[in-house]
Amino acid sequence: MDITGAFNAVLYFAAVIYTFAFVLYGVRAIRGPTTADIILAVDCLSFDMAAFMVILGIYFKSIMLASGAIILALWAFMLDIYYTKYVLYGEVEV
Amino acid sequence: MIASFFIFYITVTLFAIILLGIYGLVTRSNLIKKIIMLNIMGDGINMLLILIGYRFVFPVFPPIYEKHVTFEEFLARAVDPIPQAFVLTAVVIGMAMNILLISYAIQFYRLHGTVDARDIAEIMGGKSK
Amino acid sequence: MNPLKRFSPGTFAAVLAVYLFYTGSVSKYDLITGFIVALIVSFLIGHWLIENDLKLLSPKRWFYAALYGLRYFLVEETKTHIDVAKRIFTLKANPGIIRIPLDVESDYGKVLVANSITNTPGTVVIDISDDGKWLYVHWIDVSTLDEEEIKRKVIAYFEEYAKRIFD
Amino acid sequence: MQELHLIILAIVVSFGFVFSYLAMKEHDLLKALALSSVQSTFFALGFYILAAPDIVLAYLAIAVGAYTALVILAISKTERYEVGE
Amino acid sequence: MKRDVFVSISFLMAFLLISYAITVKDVLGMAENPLRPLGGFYLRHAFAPSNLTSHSPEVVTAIVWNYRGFDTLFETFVFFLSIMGALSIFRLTEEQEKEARSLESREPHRHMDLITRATTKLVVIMIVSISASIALHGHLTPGGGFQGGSAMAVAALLLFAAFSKFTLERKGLTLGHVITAYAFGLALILATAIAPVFLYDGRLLQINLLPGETGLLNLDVGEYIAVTFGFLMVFLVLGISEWIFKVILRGEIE
Repeated sequence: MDITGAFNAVLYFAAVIYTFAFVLYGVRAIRGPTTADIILAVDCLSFDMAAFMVILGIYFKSIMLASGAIILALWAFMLDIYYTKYVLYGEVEV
Repeated sequence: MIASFFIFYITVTLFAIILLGIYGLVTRSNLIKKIIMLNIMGDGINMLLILIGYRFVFPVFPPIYEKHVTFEEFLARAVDPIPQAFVLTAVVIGMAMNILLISYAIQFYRLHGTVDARDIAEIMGGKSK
Repeated sequence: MNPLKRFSPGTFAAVLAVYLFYTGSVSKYDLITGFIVALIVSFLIGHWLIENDLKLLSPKRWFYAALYGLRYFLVEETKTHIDVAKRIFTLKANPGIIRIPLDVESDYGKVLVANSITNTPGTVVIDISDDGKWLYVHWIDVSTLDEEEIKRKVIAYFEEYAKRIFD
Repeated sequence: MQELHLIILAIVVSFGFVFSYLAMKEHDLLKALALSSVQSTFFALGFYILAAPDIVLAYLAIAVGAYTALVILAISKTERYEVGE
Repeated sequence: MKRDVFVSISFLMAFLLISYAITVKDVLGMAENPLRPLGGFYLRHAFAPSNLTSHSPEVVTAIVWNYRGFDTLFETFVFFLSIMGALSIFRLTEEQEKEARSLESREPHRHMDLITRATTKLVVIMIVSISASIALHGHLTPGGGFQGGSAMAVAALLLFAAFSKFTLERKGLTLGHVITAYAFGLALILATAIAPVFLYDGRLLQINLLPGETGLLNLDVGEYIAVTFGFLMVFLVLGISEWIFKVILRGEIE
C-alpha cells in the first residue's frame, strides 16, 4: 500500500475527529449551565484547535503556519488563570 | 461551482456577523457589552478584508518568500500582502481603542456608579427612553 | 544583589533551547540573537526560576526522570485508563474528596506529583494547602479512609521519584 | 483540494456567527466574554486557513490574551450582570 | 418596542441588499480572485535582487515598515496617545499617590497557590523567549514588533495574576521603570527613522539606505519594547484596587 496515501487517510480521519470534537465542545459551551463549564469548554477547544492547526500544517506541508499553535496553547492557560483569580478573589490583579 | 457557493456563503455570513455586531452595539445598553460587540464587528471586518486578498489556488502560500520554491511559483501562488498589512495595523489600533474605551468606562463607574447607557443619559441631563 | 550571583546557567540553557526550537533554524544570526536574549533573561530573573543549578548536572536525576517518564506513560496511564473504562460500563463509582500528606520538599516536586495525579483519569487535584503539606484530591473510588492505603493507591510511586529527581 | 479550505472556512465562519449571536444574547458579561473568546479562537483558525500567519500571531496574542484579560479586569471593577430591558 | 422593530427590519433589509449585491452582482469580485497589480508589485520587489528591494523575504513586514513606514510610525504614536490617555484618566496628584501607597501597604497579597505559581514560572520563561524569537525574526519568518510585544505583554499579565502586583513592584517593576523602558523603545524607533537623514543624506524613514537588514531589525526591536511596556503600564495602573480609588476619589466628588 502506498505510504503517502495511508498517511493522508490518517490525516483526514484525524481532521474529521477533531471537527466532531469542536461540535461537542461547542455544545458544552452553548449549554453549560455555569460559567465554569463554559470556561472549561473554551480551554479544551483552544487546545484542540492547537492540535488541529498542527495537523493542517502537516497537510499543507508548511512549517511556518505551525507557530500559531504553540502560542494558542499558551494563551489558553492565561485565560484560565484570569478566570480563576476573578472567581477566587473578585479582584483580578493585586 | 461548489467552490463559488462556499465563497458566497462565507462572505454573506461574514456580513451577517458585521451586522450582528452593529445591532448589538446599538441595542445593548451596558458599556462593556458594547465594547464586546464592537470587537466582534471588528473581527468580522478584518476577516472580510483578508478574504478579499485570498487567492483561490490550491497550494496557497503566505506572503513570505521561502528558499525552496522558485520565484515564479511564489508569485503565482502567494496571497495578496496588502490587506494583511492593513489588518495588522487595524488589530493593534483596535486594541489601543479598547484600552482607551475601557478606561473611560471604569472611570465613569468610579465617579457615578453605573455603566448603563440609559442611566448615563439621565445623569448627563438627557431624557432616557 | 550582585548581578553575577543572579546569573543561572540552567535558565540560560532553557531560554536558548526554547528560542532555537521556536525559530526552527540554527544559523549564525539565530545563535547570536538567542545568546543575547538568553543572557538578558538569565541575568534578570535567573535565580528566580532555578535556585540550585548544580542539581541540573547530576546524571542520576536525569536517569530517574527518564525512568519515571517511561514508567508513568506506559504503565500507570494504561492501568488507570482501563480501570476508569471499566467503571464507565459497570457504573460503579464512589466519588469523594480526600486529603493526602506530601513529603516532597521542593516546589517542582510538588508540582510533578500534583500534575501526575491530575493527568491520570479518575483523580483530580483540587487544592494544595498554603504550606504545601497537604493535597486535596477528588477521587472516583473512595474505597478506604486509611491514610497509608490512600497514599499507596492514589500517589503510587510518584512521590519517591519526585524526591529522587528534585530533592 | 481547494474545496477543503473553503469547507473548513465555512465551518469556522458558521461557528463564529453562532457564538457571536450567543454572546449578544447573554446577560452575564463573564459568560458573554467567554463565548466571544470562542469566536476569537475560531477566527484565529480562519486567519490561519487564509494564509496570514502574521495576523494569526498578532490576533491570538491580542484577542485571546490581552483583550480578554482587560475585559475581565473591567468586569471585576464594574458590574458583572447586564441590566435587562 | 417600536424602535426595536424598526431597527430589526432595517438590518434585515441591509442584509438582504448586501447578500443580493454579493451573490448576484459579485461586487467584491470574489468569484475569481486574481492578484491585484499593487500586491503583485510588492511581492515582486520586496526580495528582488536588484533595486527597490527592502531586503526582507517577509513581505508583510516589508510593507508595514518599509513601503508604508510613515503609516506605521504614526500608528505607533496613536498607540502611544491612547496609552497616555488611559494614564491621564487614572492620574493621581502627589498627595493622592502617597495616600494610595499607604492604603496599598495594608492590603493582603492575593497570590495563587503553589502549583499555579510554579507552573507560571515555567510558562513565563517560555513565553518570554518565544516572544523574543517572534520579534527578532520579524523580517525572516512571520512575526514582528507588534506580535512579539503583545505576546510579551501576555507574559507580564500572567505574572500579575499568579503572583501579586506587589511582588513584582518589590522586585523592581515599578511605574517609573516601565515608563523609562517605554521611552527607550520609542527613542529607538525615532532614532532609526531619523538616522538616514544624517548618515546618508537620505529622507526620513528611508531605512533601506542602512546596511543590510539593520533598519527593519531596529524598528522591530523598538516596537517590541514599546508595545510590551505600553501594555504593562496600563495594567500596572489598572491593578490598583478599587476600594483605594473610592477612598481617594470620595474627597474629590464631595
